[in-house]
Amino acid sequence: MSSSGIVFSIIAICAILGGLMMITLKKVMHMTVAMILTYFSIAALYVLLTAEFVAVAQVLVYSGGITILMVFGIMLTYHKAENRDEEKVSSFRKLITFLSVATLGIVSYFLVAPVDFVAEEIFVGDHTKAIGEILYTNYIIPFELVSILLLVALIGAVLLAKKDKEEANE
Amino acid sequence: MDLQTLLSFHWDTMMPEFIILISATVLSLIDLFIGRSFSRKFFGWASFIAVVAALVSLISLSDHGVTTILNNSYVFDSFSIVFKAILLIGTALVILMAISDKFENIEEVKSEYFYLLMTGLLGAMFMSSSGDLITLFIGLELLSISSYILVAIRKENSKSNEAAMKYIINGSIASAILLFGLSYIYGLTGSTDLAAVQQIVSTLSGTELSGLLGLSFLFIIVGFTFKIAAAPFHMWAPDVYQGASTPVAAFLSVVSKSAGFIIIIRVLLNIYAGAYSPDGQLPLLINMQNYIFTISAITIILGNAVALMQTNIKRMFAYSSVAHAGYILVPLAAVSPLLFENIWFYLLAYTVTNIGAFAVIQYVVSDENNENIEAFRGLYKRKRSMAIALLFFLISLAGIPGTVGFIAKLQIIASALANNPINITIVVIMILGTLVSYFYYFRVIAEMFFKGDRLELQPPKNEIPFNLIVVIGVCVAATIVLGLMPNLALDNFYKLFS
Amino acid sequence: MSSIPASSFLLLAIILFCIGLYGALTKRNTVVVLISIELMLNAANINLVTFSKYGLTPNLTGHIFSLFVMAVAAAEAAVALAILIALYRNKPTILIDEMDDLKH
Amino acid sequence: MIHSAWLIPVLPLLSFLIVILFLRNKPKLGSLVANCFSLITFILATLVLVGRLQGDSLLREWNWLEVGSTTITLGFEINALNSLMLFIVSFVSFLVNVYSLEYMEGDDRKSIFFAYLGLFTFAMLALVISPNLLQTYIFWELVGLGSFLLIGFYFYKDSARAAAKKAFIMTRIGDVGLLIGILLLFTQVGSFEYDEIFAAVRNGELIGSVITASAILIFIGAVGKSGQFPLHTWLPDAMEGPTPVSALIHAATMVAAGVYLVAATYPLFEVSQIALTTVAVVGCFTAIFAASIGLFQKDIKRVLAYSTVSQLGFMMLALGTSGYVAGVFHLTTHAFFKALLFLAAGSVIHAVHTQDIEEMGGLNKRMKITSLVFLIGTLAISGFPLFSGFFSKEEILISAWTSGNEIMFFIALFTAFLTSLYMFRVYFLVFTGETSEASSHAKESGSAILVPMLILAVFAVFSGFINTHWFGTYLSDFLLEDAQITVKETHAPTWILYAATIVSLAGIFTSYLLFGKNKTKFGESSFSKSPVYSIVYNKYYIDEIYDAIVVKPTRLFAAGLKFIEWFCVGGIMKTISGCIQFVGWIGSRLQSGKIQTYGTIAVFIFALFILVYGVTNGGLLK
Repeated sequence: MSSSGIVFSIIAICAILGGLMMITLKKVMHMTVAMILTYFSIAALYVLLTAEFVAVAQVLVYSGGITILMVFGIMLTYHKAENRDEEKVSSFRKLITFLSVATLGIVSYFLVAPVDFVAEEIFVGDHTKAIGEILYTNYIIPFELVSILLLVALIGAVLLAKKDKEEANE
Repeated sequence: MDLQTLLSFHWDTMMPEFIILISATVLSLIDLFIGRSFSRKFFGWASFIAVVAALVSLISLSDHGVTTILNNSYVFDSFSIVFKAILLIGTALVILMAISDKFENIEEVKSEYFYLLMTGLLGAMFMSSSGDLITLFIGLELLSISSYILVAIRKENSKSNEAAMKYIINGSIASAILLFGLSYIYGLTGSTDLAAVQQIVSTLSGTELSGLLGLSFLFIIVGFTFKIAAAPFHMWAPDVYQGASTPVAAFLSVVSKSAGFIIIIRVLLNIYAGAYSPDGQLPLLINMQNYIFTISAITIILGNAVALMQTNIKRMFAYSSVAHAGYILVPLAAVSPLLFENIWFYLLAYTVTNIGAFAVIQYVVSDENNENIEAFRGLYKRKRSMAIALLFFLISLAGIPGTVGFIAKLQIIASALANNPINITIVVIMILGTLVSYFYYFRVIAEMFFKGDRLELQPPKNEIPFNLIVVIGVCVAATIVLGLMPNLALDNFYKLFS
Repeated sequence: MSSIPASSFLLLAIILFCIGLYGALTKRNTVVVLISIELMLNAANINLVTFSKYGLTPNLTGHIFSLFVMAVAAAEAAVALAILIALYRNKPTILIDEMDDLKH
Repeated sequence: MIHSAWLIPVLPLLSFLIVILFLRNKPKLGSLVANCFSLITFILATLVLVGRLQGDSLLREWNWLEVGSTTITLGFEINALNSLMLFIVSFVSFLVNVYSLEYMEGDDRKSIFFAYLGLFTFAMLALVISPNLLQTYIFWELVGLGSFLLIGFYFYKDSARAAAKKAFIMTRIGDVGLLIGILLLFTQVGSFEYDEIFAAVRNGELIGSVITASAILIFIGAVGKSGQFPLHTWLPDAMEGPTPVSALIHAATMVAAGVYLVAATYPLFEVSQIALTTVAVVGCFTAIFAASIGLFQKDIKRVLAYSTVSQLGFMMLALGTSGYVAGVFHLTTHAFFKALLFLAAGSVIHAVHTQDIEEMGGLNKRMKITSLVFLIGTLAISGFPLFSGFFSKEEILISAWTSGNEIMFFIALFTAFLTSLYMFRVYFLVFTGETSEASSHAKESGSAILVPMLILAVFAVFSGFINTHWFGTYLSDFLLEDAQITVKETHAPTWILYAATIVSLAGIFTSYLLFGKNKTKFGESSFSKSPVYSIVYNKYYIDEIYDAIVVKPTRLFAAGLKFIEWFCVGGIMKTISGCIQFVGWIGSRLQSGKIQTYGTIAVFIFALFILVYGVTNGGLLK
């Protein structure tokens, strides 16, 4: 195995381990930490795939933004019930879910396995600049659309999460 | 690419989108800056006017010819015109409904309501007018996120919160599944431009990669069934319709569902009709027909059977709308050659009848403060016009001759059978489903016309608001006129496609 | 670098997708469910970035797509948490299976 | 005149719209307007019939809808069969309108009643002149809707509501069969037009199994509408509607629509022996089945309802044994005498305010004209010689015999006996004997009720003469002129005529012994228990014999049939609705309100899809 193969294996194991820990750990905070591990591993994977800009964005958006958002969510809704045993979920449903997800994964793997594309150096030079150029020319419409989407999400989040004044006065 | 090239595109074809975008933005800014005490009553009418203006500009553009902007990011063709028209009509009617929406006697309608409806509409319009997977996906998400917030907008109400929670979690799972499928499409073709994708997939014949292409089909179709509320991703619909306010439920069941069908047609036909199946024989779409068939059959059976059990009128309509999604999938399952017009006309029919029905429901439910079917008891004696209007909508939904619903069903059945007699199976399921639907539609009719003691009935507390009169009037007229003279609509359709 | 076959990346994506899906369907805490869904979206992103490098015609579109997905994911997460907070105000629970007033 | 035949259905529609929109609260004016329209419709229909008698058939069509390359047309057609039907329907409808003027007096929804009559008449007339199956189907449904409204007219009664709902649903089941049949033909022929379908059949473009299947599916539609076994149960319940409605819908027109449909699509049935046999067997079974139940009913309208079912069975039997003319002929005469019987029954009910025949009696002294016309109707339905029913029933017996199916012939013969037995039972119990308490205050109805009945009585007596072997087979010649069917020359043995006469008279005589002389009432626990001192010994003896050889076996037979009805029909219905309910129950149980359950179900189905795909297409097993 080449050195890059070893690196990939380590990253992959970290990512999967983080994912598994996230769904097996009991405490919500521990889960969040496991999640950060996965997000960082994925960012490292992007670096391996020479997608530095995406990797940085991954770290900023996921490991930074979304994680903090989630932590805030946990804090704001902190409740003793959160540590109640996870076993209450019907084990039958867990089994069905597990079987379905496993089937899905295995079949998908067999269909994905024949993909034997070889890697090519897609772009020599500054990725970030190239991305920026494409984003502002070819993809200007979805880009603007995303800005509206973020605006909507902003308005929506404020609207839903804020307390109405009347209520606050009571 | 320089500014010159950018400006050389026919941006004027985006006029309807610009109108919606600008008015939504302006309204949100006004909402931000005017004082709290300032009445926001005019928001509804303003946004209604904006949507109508967009519709007018769309019609005025109708002979513009096919235009694409920036590698199919935006496509202006006959397909997008006719389907956008449905979205605009649907949203205009929903906005009119929303103007007088009341909940637990809170008079003031939330101002956010209107610009969120408009941004949702904007997303839906991009879904019908884009030939690029990224834009389509963003459009879908814009519609979804606006809808999530709209469902949650009655935030004092725990039912509404719960409905929104169900909606967003199921929706996010569905869009993750969809996105996973789309990523394979990108992977196999190296492009997100549907025209390019279409070209490349046809070269994939016989290779092992077409197995993966089929897999992506399953991911994508299952992801989309969420948006159209078809099995297996239909279960959110009843809970969400019940929890959401009535205009929002109407929006979800009509505009959002239509947008779902539009994107299904766009994506599936473009990608899979030209691709080869793993055995290298038929177009992949024919090969995958059985899955659409199964989805359609389960949806029809389940939607109708469970609707029988309902006592809440909005839940009943939710299941009925699930069943209708099943009917609209029939042309896809049958791969009938008249797929576009069948689906288009059915969506048009469904839009006018279902919004009309929801408008009546909104009035009765808020007047009685009761969402159960009993709220309609003796409506014929209490408010005759409402009962008669709802009667028309119900018989149109049930597909009884003389109404637009009948023509729509007839077209689907006739063209499915004309294409291939083997489709009789799905047609029979559809007809039997319709038969079952008579039972629950007629339960409401019986409740309105046959039940209720004259002496016990209370006259309605509120007059019918003007905006609802407009909505119901338009819908009744469309239901009957298009039922008798469907060519009024179909001729326009053909004119654009010829 | 090229010694890593494309299918390894794709397999990793599938595994993460499945973990995310399983978590989204079985965890009781709503916040964890949301995190799991993010993981599913991440899996799709891995696919996109992989195909940007390995593919018939490698190009940057995959990177762009994944950036858009991140934006969407962030928006979705924000709205979902806002809804959760609104819900929590009316009914103090974040256990997802206790949100079952609307049924049948 | 014949070119403006499209006006015939339009006029009742106008009447409906005018009355419901403007004259809702003006019962006098509303009913008058409806009557005027009805009269004009009738005159037009008569003119069209005359025009057709002198001229040729006519077909006019306009394009309505284009589905791809298929054009769907709307239009109208006048041929021998439907010009006759137009006449019958508009005639009975007009008389019923006149009759209702008095009968519905005092009802505060009188106008609405007349409006509904208009709607119904419109649908029925439009059904009759349809030149294609699709249009037929559209109005077929509308007829169902009209009858739904009329049966449920007294909607404040629970039983009326239930009956309306039952009628609608039961006939809908038939309609689904019809629709599938129509669509099956459409897939094969590519058209809904009668002419094109018949041409395809003639040219052998359709394979036999398709013809058989579509014919049987169309027949299922007819079974629903014409109240044939096993979908007959709605018809007796439909008697909850006002009596004039029963006369119009459940005697003369709507229920005849099924028979009409089979007649109109006869070229299809003709080439399929299986389809014909199905029609014959169902008709024959329904005839005897309904007759035996009719014998034991106490409600006058229910007796008439069962007799309608039975007579419709006769018509189906005729059609199924290649007696095209016989079927249509009986349809014609039956329309007159059954409408007459219902109207007369309505007159009685109007006078005595009960529907129980065992509470009536001796009305012939108080209601002379009603009694007379009822007697005429009874004689006609019983096939008394020279009355209309005599000729048409004879035709049916002949066609049953010449088709070579002796068993059906004898069943039909026995049913004819039962018919006169139970119809005269009604006559004797209601009109003869001592005046009962309920009848003691009865007064003869007014002229608006009597005149229509008298007109119908004339038709009930004489309408048989349009097709006899003595004076000429006018109807037969007329119908066969442009019906696209092949006619088999038949030589009927003359003894059938005598057999029919004897059977009819025997039925009347038995009925006289049982009910005329002795007033046997089935309501009492058994008639062997009837007080010995009140009757002479040997009469009692006769009673015993009749009891043993006629009444008891028939009753047993009826009980057996009732059981079959309950078990098969009810069982099948229950199973189907049970299945649907079960699916619904499962579906709503799964709808547990838990978000993740929804997701799990979706992912489960998704995984199944993927598994199936992987195994079949994906080559996972290779």
